[in-house]
Order: sequence, then C-alpha cells, then structure tokens
Amino acid sequence: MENIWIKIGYALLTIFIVLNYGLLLQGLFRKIGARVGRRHGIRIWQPWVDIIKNYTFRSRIYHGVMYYLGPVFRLTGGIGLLLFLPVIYGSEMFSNFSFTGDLMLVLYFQFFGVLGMALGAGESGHPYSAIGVSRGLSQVTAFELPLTLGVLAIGLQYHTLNINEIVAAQQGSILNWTFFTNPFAAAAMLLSFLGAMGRSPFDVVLAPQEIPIGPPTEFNSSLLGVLQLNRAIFPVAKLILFMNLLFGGATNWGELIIKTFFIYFWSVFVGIAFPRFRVDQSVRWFLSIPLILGVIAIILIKF
Amino acid sequence: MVTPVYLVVSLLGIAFALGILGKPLRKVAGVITLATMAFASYISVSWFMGLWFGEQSAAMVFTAGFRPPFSINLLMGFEEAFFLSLVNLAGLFGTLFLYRTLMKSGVNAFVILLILIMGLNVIIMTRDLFNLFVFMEISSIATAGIIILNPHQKTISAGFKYMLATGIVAGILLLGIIFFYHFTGTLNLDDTIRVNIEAWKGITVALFFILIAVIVELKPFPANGWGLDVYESVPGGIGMLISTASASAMLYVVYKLLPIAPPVFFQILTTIGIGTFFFSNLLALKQTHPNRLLGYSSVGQIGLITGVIGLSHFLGNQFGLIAASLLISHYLAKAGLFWISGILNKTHIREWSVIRQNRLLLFLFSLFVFLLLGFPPFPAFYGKWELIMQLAGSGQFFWLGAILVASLLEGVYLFRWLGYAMKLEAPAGEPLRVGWNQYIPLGIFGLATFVTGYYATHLSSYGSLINLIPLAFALGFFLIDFLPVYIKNTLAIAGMGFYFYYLYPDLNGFDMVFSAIFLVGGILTLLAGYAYKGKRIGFYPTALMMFAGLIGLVEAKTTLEFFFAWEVMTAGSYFLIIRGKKSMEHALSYMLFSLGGAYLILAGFSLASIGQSTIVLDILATAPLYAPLIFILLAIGFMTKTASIGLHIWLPGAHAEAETDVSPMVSSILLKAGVFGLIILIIRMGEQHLGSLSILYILSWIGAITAVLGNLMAAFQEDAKRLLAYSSIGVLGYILFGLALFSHLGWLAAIAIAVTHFLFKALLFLAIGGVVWRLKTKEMYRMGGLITRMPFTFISVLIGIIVLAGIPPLSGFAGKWIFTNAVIEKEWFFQGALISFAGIIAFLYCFRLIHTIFLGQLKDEHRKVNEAPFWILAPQYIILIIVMVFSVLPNSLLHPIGEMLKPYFPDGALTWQGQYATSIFGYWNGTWVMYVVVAIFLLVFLWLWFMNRKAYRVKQFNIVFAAERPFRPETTHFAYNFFAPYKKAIGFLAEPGVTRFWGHVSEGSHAIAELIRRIYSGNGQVYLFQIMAFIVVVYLISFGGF
Amino acid sequence: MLRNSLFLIVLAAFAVIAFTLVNAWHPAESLSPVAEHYATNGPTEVGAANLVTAVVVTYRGFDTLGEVTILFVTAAIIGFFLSLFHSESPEQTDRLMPASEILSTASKLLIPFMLVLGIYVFVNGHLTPGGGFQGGAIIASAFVLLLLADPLSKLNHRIIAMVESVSGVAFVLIGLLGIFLAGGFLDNRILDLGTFGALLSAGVIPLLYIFIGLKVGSELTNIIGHLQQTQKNR
Amino acid sequence: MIYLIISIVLGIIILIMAFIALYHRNLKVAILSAGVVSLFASILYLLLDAPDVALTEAAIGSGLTTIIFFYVLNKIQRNDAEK
Amino acid sequence: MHWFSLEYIAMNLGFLLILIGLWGIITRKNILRIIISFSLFDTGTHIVIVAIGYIRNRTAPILDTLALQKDTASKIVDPLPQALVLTAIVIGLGVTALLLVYAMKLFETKKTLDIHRFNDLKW
Repeated sequence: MENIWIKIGYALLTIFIVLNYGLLLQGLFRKIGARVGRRHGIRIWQPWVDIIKNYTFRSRIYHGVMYYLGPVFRLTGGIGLLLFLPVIYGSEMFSNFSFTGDLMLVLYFQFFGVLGMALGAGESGHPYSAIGVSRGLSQVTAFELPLTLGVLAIGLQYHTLNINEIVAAQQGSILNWTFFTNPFAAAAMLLSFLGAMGRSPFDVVLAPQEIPIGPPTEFNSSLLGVLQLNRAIFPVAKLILFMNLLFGGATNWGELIIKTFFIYFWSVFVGIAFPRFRVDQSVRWFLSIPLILGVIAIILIKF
Repeated sequence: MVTPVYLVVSLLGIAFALGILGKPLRKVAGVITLATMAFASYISVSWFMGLWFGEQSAAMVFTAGFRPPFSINLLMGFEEAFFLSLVNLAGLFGTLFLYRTLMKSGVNAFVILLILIMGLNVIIMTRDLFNLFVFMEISSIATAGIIILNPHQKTISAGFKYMLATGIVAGILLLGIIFFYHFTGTLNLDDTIRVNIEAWKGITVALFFILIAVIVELKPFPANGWGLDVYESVPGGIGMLISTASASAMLYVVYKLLPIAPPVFFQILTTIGIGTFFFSNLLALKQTHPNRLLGYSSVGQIGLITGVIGLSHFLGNQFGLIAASLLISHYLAKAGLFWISGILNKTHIREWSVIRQNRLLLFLFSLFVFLLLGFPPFPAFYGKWELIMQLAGSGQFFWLGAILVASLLEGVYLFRWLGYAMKLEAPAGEPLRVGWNQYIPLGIFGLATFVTGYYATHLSSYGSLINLIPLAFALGFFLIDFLPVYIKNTLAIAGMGFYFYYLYPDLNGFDMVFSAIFLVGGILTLLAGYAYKGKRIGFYPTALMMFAGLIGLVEAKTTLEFFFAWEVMTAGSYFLIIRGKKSMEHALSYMLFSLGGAYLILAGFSLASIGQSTIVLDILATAPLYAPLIFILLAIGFMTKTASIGLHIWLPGAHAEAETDVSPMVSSILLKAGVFGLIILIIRMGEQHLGSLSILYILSWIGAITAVLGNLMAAFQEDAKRLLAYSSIGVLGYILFGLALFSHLGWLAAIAIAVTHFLFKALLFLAIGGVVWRLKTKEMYRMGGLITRMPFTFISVLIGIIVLAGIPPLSGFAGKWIFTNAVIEKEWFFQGALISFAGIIAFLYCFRLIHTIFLGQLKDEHRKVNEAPFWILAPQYIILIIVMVFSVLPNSLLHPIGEMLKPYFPDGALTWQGQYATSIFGYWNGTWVMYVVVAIFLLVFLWLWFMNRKAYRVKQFNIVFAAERPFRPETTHFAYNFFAPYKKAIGFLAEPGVTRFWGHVSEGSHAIAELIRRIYSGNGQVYLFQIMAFIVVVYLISFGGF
Repeated sequence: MLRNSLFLIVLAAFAVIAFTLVNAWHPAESLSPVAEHYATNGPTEVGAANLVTAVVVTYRGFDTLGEVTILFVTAAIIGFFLSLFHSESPEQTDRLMPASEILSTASKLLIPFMLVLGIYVFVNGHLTPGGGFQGGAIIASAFVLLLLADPLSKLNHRIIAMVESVSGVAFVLIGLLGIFLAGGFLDNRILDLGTFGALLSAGVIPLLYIFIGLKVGSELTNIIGHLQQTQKNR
Repeated sequence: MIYLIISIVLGIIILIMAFIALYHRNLKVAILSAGVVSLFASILYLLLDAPDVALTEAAIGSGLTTIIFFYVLNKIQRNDAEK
Repeated sequence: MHWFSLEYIAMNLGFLLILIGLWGIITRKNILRIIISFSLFDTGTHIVIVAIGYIRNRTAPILDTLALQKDTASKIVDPLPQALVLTAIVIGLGVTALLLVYAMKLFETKKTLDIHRFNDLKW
C-alpha cells in the first residue's frame, strides 16, 4: 500500500514537470513561429500568465452539467494518458501507472478526453463547437488508420505491445531505434503524429486565432484554464509516446526533453512550412501517403 | 366400414334426386347437399383412419359383379382414402363456404357441385383407363359449370377457354387410351401388361399421350394460361375447389399412372413439375390480382408436388411423407387463402388491407402464408426438409437448387402481399361481413394446420425430438391476447424466467452465454413492455415465438431442430418487425433475406447429411464430401442474419422502424442468432479451404469491410435509430472478424463483443427509443438540448457510447484490446487495421448521436418534453449496472469465456491474476485503469470545482455570435449533415452500391417475369397453341426426336 | 399469321407423332383377351345378344353411369346458365314466324311415331343395334320437332326434370340393388337372365336401358328446351 | 372391294366437307357441312361393322348437335341483326 | 398395299380429321367455327377408335343369328371400342352443347364472336 502512495507522489511530480515543460514548449514555439514570421512574438512565460489569468477571472459562467464536465474529461484524458505511459525508461517510479495497461490502452485512452471535451463543447451555445468537433473527429479517424498500421508493424516487429519492452528493444545504439529499424512504420506514424498534434496544416479543428471555430473557444475562465493545463500536458504525453515507440525512449529527464523537443519541432516545422488543409483534404491526405507508408511497413515486416 | 361405392351412390343419387324437389323444398337442397358431402367425407375419412391404423385392409370394388379387366373396378387403398378425404372435405367445407351464394343460384348449383365431387371421387378410385377418361370429363364439365356460378363476362370467357383446353386434352387422352388398349389388350391398370416388343414404340407413344394429357390437366408451365384465367375470374370460394379438390385428384391420377409409365417419364415429370414451380413463382412476382396470384401459386405448388413424384426414386421411403405434407400444406393454405379472397372480394392485392378490420382473418391469412412457405410447425416444413435432405443424399443438386430458388420467389410475393395487408392504408368501403358459414370452414382449416403439423412432427424421422413447449407457450398467447399488457408482460417474463431456470443446470459453454443473451436479454427488454398501455394485440405471441426460436437454437442437438428453431425465430421476428409504422418494405426485405439465408442453411445441412447416418449437428464436423461448399452455404446463411456487408440492406430499415422495445430485441438479441450459428459452424468445421484460399480468411475480410462500411454509413445517418442499426452492422462485422480469426483471443473478443454489444445496443436502443417515444420523431436534427429534459436517458446514452466506442475504462475496451492481440498473433494486419479504423469511425457516430440529441440548443417545441417512461428507463439502468460490473471486474466476463474456449483453443489464452490479464503481447488491468481514471477525474473535478465555485449558470441560449444574438435556438444547433467534410472525403465508400445491386436483382427478376408472362396473352387460341406446342416439345425431349 | 405458320410447324410435328402411332398400329387379327372374354362368356354371363349393349350396360356399366351423368350435368349447367340471364326479363312477344302448315301437321303425325320408335330402340337395345342413348336421342328429336312446329309451345320443364331425376335415381338404385342381390354395383343379374335373344332377357338390361333412354331423352330435351327459351326472350 | 371404294369416296367427301366447314364464308353452310361429316362418318361406321355407333353418330352427332348449333346460330344472328 | 384397306383408310381419315380439327380450333377466329372444328376433332377421334376395333372379314358384335353364337370370338369385331365410342359420342355432345351455350353467352357480353376480343384476362 505504501508503494501506492509513493507512486502517487511520483505521478504528481511527473505531472508537474510535464506541465511546466509543456507550457515552456508552447511559449517557445509561439516565439519561434513569430520570429519566422518576422514578428516580435510573445514573452516566453506568456502561457503561465494566461493560465493564471484565466483562473482569476471574476465572471464565470457555464451552460450546463456536461459543459462543466467537458474540461474535466479533457484533462483527465491528458493526465491519464501521461500516467499510463512509462515516462522514463528503467525508472520504476516514473513509469507511473503503466502497469495497468499496454500500448493499446494508451492509444484508446486518448479518446477519453477527446470525447468528453467534445461533449462539453457540444452543450455550449455555439454551433461552431459542434462543427469543430465534427471536423476533429473526421480528422482523427483518418490519421488513426496509418497510425494503427504503424503500431501493428511495431507490435509485430518487437512481438509485444508492452511499451517498456518496446523501449527496451531499442536500447543500445541509436540504430536500434524503430525510426531506423522500421523506417516506413516510423514515417507513417510521424505523419499521423502531425494530425494528432493538431498543428497546421491540420489545425482547422482547433481554434487558432483567426477563425473562431472549435471547442476551446466556447470555454472561459477556469474552465478554459483546465483546458490550457491539458494543452500543456496532453501534447507532451503524446510526444513521450512517440518517443518511446520510435526514438528509443528516455532514460532520464534530460534525454526526454531533448528527444521530445525535436519531435515537437518536427510538427512545428511542418506547421510553419505548410498552409492549412480543409478537413476533407486532410482526410484524403492521411488516407493516401501515410496509409501507403503504413501498408508498406506491414508488408516489409511480414514478408 | 361403408363400402366405397356408396361414395358414388350417395353423391350421384342425391344429385339426381335433387331434381325431384319441388319449389317449396328447394330450400332444403343445400342442407341435403351438405349432409351428402358430410356422409362422403365420413366414409373417406373413416377409411383413411382405418387404413392408417391398420384396422382395415385395402378394399376393391368390382362393379357389375365381374372381375377386372372385364369390368371396371374401384380401389380403396391407403392413398386413395387419403386423397378422397381431401377431396370430400374440400367439397364439404367449400360448399358450406359458398352456401349463401349457392342458395341464390338454385338447386342446379348444388347438383353441379355434387357431381364435381363425385367425379373427382371416381377419378381417384377407378382402376380403369377409359373410366378415368369419362369421369375426368365429368369433373371438367362440372368445373366449367361452377366457373360460371357467378356469371359475368370474365368467368364466361375463362370457362370457354377452360372447356376448349380440357376438350383437346381429353381428345388426346382418349387417343392414348384407345391405342393403349390396342397394344396391350386391356384398359385396366392392374392387369399385367403384356408388352409386345414389336409394339414398344407404339405403346410408349400411347402412354405418352395418356400421361401428357393428365399432366396438362395439372396446368404445367407454359401450357397453363387457361387455368390461370379461370383462377383469376372465379370468386375465391370456387377457386378453392379447383385449386384443392380438383388439383389433388389430378395429382393422384399422375401418381396412379406411374407404374405403367416408362422410366424416362420420371425425368419428364420432374422437369415439368419443378420448372412449373419455378416459373409460376417467377411470373407471380408481377401479379397484382389476388386470385390470379393464388392461381400462380397453386399451379406452382402442384408443380412442386409433381416434381416430387417425378423424383420419387430418389426420395426413398420418405417419399410419402414429403409428398403428403407438401400436398396438405398446399391444400389447407390454398383453401384458406382462396376463401379469404372470396370474403374480401378485391381485385388488387394492395386492397387487401381491408382485412385488418377483422383480426381473425388477418391471423388466418398470415397463418396460411406461413403454412404455404413451409415454416414450422406446419407440415410442409418437414416435407421440404426431408425433400432437400433426400435430394442432396442422392446428388440431385440441380433440382435442390431450383426448388429452393423457386421457394424464395414464392416468399417474395407472398410476404409482399402479407405486408400490404398488414400495413397499407385500407381503402374506404363497406365493412367486411363474414357469415358463420364462412367462419366455420376457415376456422377448421386453420386448426387443421396445427393438427397436421403436430402429426407431421411425429411422423418425420427426427421431428419427434423437437421441443415444442416454448413454441406452444408462445402460441398460447394468441388465446389470451385479449388481456391487458401488464398481465401478458408479467406472464411472458415469468415464463422466460422459469425456462431459463429450468435450462440453467444443463447449460454450459456457448449455450450458457447465448441462452443468457437470449433469455435474460429477452426479459430485460420485455421489462420495457410495461410502458405500453392497452392490449398490444399480437405483440406477445410473436415476440415469444422469436424467443422460443432463439432458445431452440441453443437447445438444438440436430440439424433439424436447429433449422426448426431458426425458422420459428424468423417467423416471430418478422411479425415483430412489421409492427413498426413504416416497416412494410423493411420487414419484407428482412424476410426475404432470412428466407434466402434459411434456404442456404437448409442446403448446407442437406449436403452435410450426405453419407451420414444421423443428423446431429456434429455431422458438420465429419461431412465427408463438399465440406468447403457446406461451410460457404451455411456461413452465408448465417451471415444474412448477422447482416454482413452485401447482405445487410434489410437491417437498417427493419431495426430503425421497429417499435421502441422491439428495436433492442431484434438488434441486440436477434442478431446473435446468426453469431451463434456461425459459432456452431466454425467450431465444427474449422478452417476450410477453397483451393489454397482459406475461407476464414475471406470471412475475416468480409468482417472487416462490414465493420468499416457499417460504421461509416452509421456516421452519415440523420435518423437516430437508423444510425444505431448501421452501427449494429458494424459491430457484427467485428464479431465475424473475431470468429474468422479462429484463435483463442479472436473468439474471446468475438464473444465478449457479442455480450457487450447486447448490453450497449439494448441500452442505446431503449434510450433512443425513449426519446423517440416522447418526441415522435427519429430525425436527429429535429432534436437537441434534451440533456436538461431527459437527464437519465442522457446518462444511459453516454455510458452506452463509451462502451460502444471501446474507450477505456469501460468494458468496451476489452474487445479492442483482445482484438489487437489476436490480430498480431494471427498476423492479419490489414483486416486488423480496418477493424481498428472502424472502431475509430465509431466515434463519429457515437458523438453525433449524443451531441445532436442531447446537446446543443433545445428546440422550442421540446421545452415541455418529459423524461422517458419509467419502464423504459428501468431496463436501461439494470444494464448500466451490469456494464459497470463488467468494466470494473473485466475478468468476471472474460475469464469464464476464456475457460469455455480452452477446450477448443488451448493455445494463446489470457493469463489472469485477479483482474490482471496478460496475453502474449501485452497486459491490461481493468480494475486499476478504472481506479486511476476515476481518481484523476475526481482530482481534476475537485480542482475545477474549487477554482470555479462562484461560477453561475447561464441559459444555454445566452450567447452571442458575430455580434448578434441568435433569434431562434434552432439556428445555433449544428446537426444536419454533421460530417459533411468527411462525407466529401470518403463518403463514396458509403454509397448504397449494395442496395442498388439488390435493387437491380429485384428489378431484373420482375422484368423477366413481366417478359415471360406475356405468353399468357389472354387469347384462348394462344393457350391451345401452347398446349399443343408443349406436348410436341415434351415429346421431342422425352424421346429425343420423333 | 406468324402464329399460324408456327402452329403449322407444331401441327406437323404432332402429325409426325401421330403417324408413329399409326405406323406402330397393325390392324388386329384377333380379339383382345378382354374382348374374347366378352365374346365367349358374354351371352352366358350377361345374356344380351347385342354384345355392345352387354359391354355398355353391364361390363362397363359404370362408364355409362358417368355418361348419363355428363348429359345430366350439362343439362343442369345449361339450365342454370341460361336461366340466370333470362329468368327475370318479362316475356316478350315472340317474333318467330309460326311454322308452316305442312310442318305442324306433319309433326303432329310424326311425333307419336318417333316417340314409339325411340322407345322401341331402347327397349330392344340388348338385342338389336341401338339402346338408351340412341332411343333417347330419337325421343329428344321428337320434341325438337314439336318445338319447331309450334315455337310458342313451352315444354313443361317440371315434368321433364321429374322424369330425368326419377330415371336417374332409378338407375342408381338398380345399380345399388346389384350389390345386395347380385355380384356388385350395376350387376344385371338381379333378374333372371331369361332366354337368350328374347325381349325380356339379359337381366335388368332392358329395364336399365329404359331408364337410360328416358333419362337421356329428357336430358337432351331439357337442353333443347332451354335453348328454345333463349330464342323467345332476349 | 366395293367397300373400299365406298370408303375412299366417303373419306374424300368427309375431308372436303371438313374444309368447307372450316372455310366456308357462310356459317350455316359450315354447320351443315359439319353435320354431313358426321353423317358420312356414321356410314363409315356401318362399313366398319359398328351399327350401334353408326346409329348413335347419326342421331346424336349429326342430328342433335346440328340442331343445337342452329339454335345458337339463330340466337346470335338475331342478336346481331338487332344490333 | 395394306394402306388401301378399309381400316387404314378409316384410321388415316380419323387422324386427318383430328389434325384438321386442331388446325381449325387454333387458326379460325370465329368462336362458332372453333366449336365446329372441335366437333370435327371429336369425330376424328371416334373414327380412330372404331377403326381400332375393326377386324377384317368379321361381323358386327350382335349375336342375332345362331351361327354367330358358336365360336363367337373368331367371328365378330371387337365390341369394346364400339362401346367406348358410344360413350365418347355422348360426352362429345355434352361438351359441344356446353361450348355452344358458352359461345352464345360470350356473344351476348361483347356482341362479337371473334375470339381475339375475349382476352381481358391475361398475364
């Protein structure tokens, strides 16, 4: 029983680290994006400021029970995802609750938050949130197919779905990374990853500044604050997942930060370089190149 | 025992004597006629009984006191007694039915009827060819007489064509007879024929003339236009006499002449008979006149029996049972249908909806339709079963296929008709008036269907094993249908509960799982029945019939029992489905696919029984021949029920249009029958190969594609129940895929999904049904914001979709997890990826379902909607509890199933440590996942609540967009064409191509029917031409030249 | 025309089939076993000099019963059929020309003679050519003549029907007596066979033929009578 | 031999009459020819040693049948005239 | 040439009449003419039957002379077909009469005897 309390403590620590790291990444990349666009950009600590601001708003309204619970679901999904992952390879404590389920649990648990969030937004007044959800779900289904193929290829390659074992198999040399041993699966998954991150060109779902469409725009004050926490944690959780699957995981926090930074950078780089897709375009795109890559990955592994 | 000659003496004597009656006595003519016919019936039935029980031996009547061949003799044997009973009872009840009409027509009408029946009696009994000719002439003249009992232009022209046709046929018969006499020196059938080798050709041609004339009297395709015209023109009561009494007698003549027929004749008979069966049913597709339709059906049925006679060599000692049961079914059903047609007196089958004024008539109508199509427990069921078994056993696959296809065609028009009667708007008109003299025959024949069915059950070789108690229990509800709903509902639940309790000790393995789904599930869904008021006439018998069939599947030990239960279930579910307001066409397509599937199953079983000594289900495992074919037939048969892609088009409509508590029954429970069938099949036959290709591999693809397309189509639906229906297609695709994996994990997943699908689909259909119940619409875009009005329903739907989508921590995830493991184990990645893709598409419709109904803005007109009725919510919450238990303690469901599978699949099982499951590839601890998720959730919630404690709630409509306040809530609810971009991207996959394909099949067959039926131009001379051409062609075929 | 030429082909084919039958047929050289039995034992068994009658009335008496029934039912149908259309319409003035003087006078002379002839034919049916059918037809012809001579005369259907019924019932009853008193239904040996060749011989054959004759005669008359009705009314 | 010649003549007449019955424009003639066919057939029966049949054919086939034909024809033609 | 014997001529004549009758039944339009053809067809069958019973150089089966009563079987023609024809003729009369009455009624309904006009019932 004692073990559990220690685990909980470590879990809270993990959340804390990841949260701050996530906020830092946010700020950092907004800055980079602005600089690339030859603007000055925000201050790097702006995300922290935003969160605090949101929690201190005086006018706090909500539209209904589900609206209230939506952010809760969302953040639960983000934290849950993080905690179901072995964050640091070899560290039992920073493996958190990954003993409760394997890769499949992680993959499917992603949707917990998505669904709850969608429901919450759905109860808001705006039709736009529903439109955003509709777009988001459409896009999710599309990139999930190459992602699944990639995951299956990895499962077949390492003959396991246990993330720890997958990471273990990649230790030793950089060339043992799945990224190198199974490049097609990695390619398929990294392309899917772009969709999963919801950055340009696949960001029509979320609510970037210029189009007020999408679920997050419906929330305010502390509800939005919860969502912002999630926006810090959830991407990092995903980064850790991909890091574990493709880039040999991390044996310490430093390695983790370096690896995730570069993976994140990949999505930011693409986002800055490519214009936005409409949803039907992105769906078709995911079902073309990434899908073919996934199929090739499977074929190569199987035969 | 009364000498059979009294049959002739009484009927003829009274006919002659009726002329003596003076005017005042004319009124008693009818009574006298009836009494005479009753006497004749008594004689024949008592002979039949006596001969059956062996108290009597066959009797020969020698007229004129001389022995044959010098004089004419009549034989009263077992077959004769049987046919005489049919004819005389038809005469008796037919006359009773027509009593009032006949009284108006006068004494002569009774005379004609008496003489018709007398003629038929002698036709059956006589052993002399020329005598046969004379009495055939008598009956055809008398028939021409009764045709014009109701004279108008149509009957007269039909009668004229009839006279001409039978006249020519009689001439040919006479030629045949006289040459037969010339070549053999005798006219007697019992006389040993001294075949003169030199005259061989002559004698065969003479025999050909005799036989072909008798066959033409049976109205074979295409030489039967004259007969069809008669059926169309005459009133039902008279059509009944022609279709039952005359046709039976003529059939017997064919049978009687067989001993003298050359062997090639059997093949001719088969070809003509089954050809007629096929083409009549095909042409009937385009027919709209009820009597002509019945005519086509009659001609077809008689053709079938003729074909059976032709095939008698192959049927062994089952021939009698087959022919008799088919004949009895035809006899009872056609009599009943013609009578009902006589009462309704309509000229278009669409107008038959007036029948709903009289529920008894409607009941009888459907009874006779099911009887005719060979549904259990009616006699033709056993007949068809044995027929198919024997045909398969003797390798007559062509005929087997032809009979099944033709039976399916028959189903098409009969069920379409039944659907019209049950669903179409009734035309205005006079109220139906049914006299007592019409009720009596109908009632007696209706009862007789059950009685004969009971005897057929006991006569057929394995039929006596069938457990009829559940079916009897279900049918018993017809008798107490006048009671209010709550009593019947309680009785039904009690009955099912008791039966489950009674079965429980004997259940294990798959039987346990499926009987739990069928019976416990049935009880749960029946609970919702308390929400209904009034009587709900017809619901309980049919619902229980379906459950009786389902439980029969589980109990079945033999293929016959299985098929019996399958058909009972189909029949019951058909009536359940058609109860929906707009269910007519959906119920029809459901029935047709079921029927087609059932025939495939029948064919599969029959192939499996080849060369085996029993018919227990295990013969599937030991089938020595055609194993892949058997597998394919049965699999497709079962897949019609599981609505796999290509065979799914019936499902959405059928499930969506059904009543609130029927949808969960048919969707969450009934579909499992197909799954159960597939399990039985695959577990016994294992992996079959078609060349080098594994059939299971093909099935896995079908399953995967079904899952994707089903879910995709669900995502594009606007109708909430339709959405759920398509989702069922998708889920059943998973199950099919799981079964096709043929591994421990695959089956574990499949069965786990089968169970959870039962739970969440019942939950969702009940919840959505409750919404529809209150809102009176199924269109999702007409709903919205109902979370405030129906919070309990919302919670059910929420839990339901989380389970459906397989999102952890609820129990739906178990299926996904096991699937992935199974896929990697089996290395069927592409199908696996599709399955997982399908799982994600499920999010689309899940979200849509909950969003468009419960979220967004409440519509003005729904401001006062109430929560769904208590009795609809009650079962939902029971299911919710079960779902939560399975979610927190996944091993409570998965472990037993795994144990159950171990005998079949020892390898690759999950290892359980408490709730911690380990597979070869991964691990999963459902309880801990639940703990973690709940803990985080609570933590976050408390955090938010703490931070947000001063928040106040605003009206949901309290919004501004683009600096405007929206003026109506509707404008803020995005619901219609929800996944428009998605549809734009890959909507082409969900194009109703399959629907179009089946539409083309249907249109094509109707077009062919339309084309072929042009041969019946209505011109008497064309009909005669057809008869002559038919004779010539049959001659050429049978002799291979001149 | 297409149909006719098609039918010509079919008919030709049928002709070929029929020709095979004729081709296989060789004129009989001797009697068939059944006929031989009739020829050898007929006189003693049945006692009718006219073997055709013996066959018609006794050996194949059951056929004859059917034959009578056919006429009976035809008459019934025709009566029923025609009366249905006409019974209600009022009697119209007949526009048939009255028959010529010669015809009516001749017919008055002829009719009794014809009736007697008819009776003679069926009474002697077991001895000479002829019998119930021929006699019945002759009687019916007498009535035709009557109707031709006086188109306005109305046959008394009541009496005709009575005769028809009674003789029919008698036929059946005599047949039935055969079961009790002799070998079987329609056995003629209820009565003594008598002297071969005498008028009162051959058991009940003369009696049966009388009834048959009466019945056939009345039935045919009935048919004619009904048709005559149609000539009057529209 | 004489029978043979008679029979051939009869046959020819019968066939001719049959054709007339089928194709003569006037229905009355057609009916009469059919009656004649019957009558000549009864003569043929006599030749074939079947006096009973001959008598019957003469009385019924050519006699009564023809009469009934005429009744019906008469009725129809009168109706026709009225029309 | 056996074709030139009485029974052959009768037999062939019978079949010719049957064919002529059939031809008439199916090709002639007038209903009365069809019935006439039908009676020709009937007569044809009767002739065939009688021809079958005929045996050359024998007498009718009426035993009115003592000479015939001895060794009858070798002296008479077959009585059975004759008996059958008797029945057939009467049946033919019945059928023909009924057909004629039908024709009359058909004419009343449509004022025509053209059989092509009576095709309301079809398909």
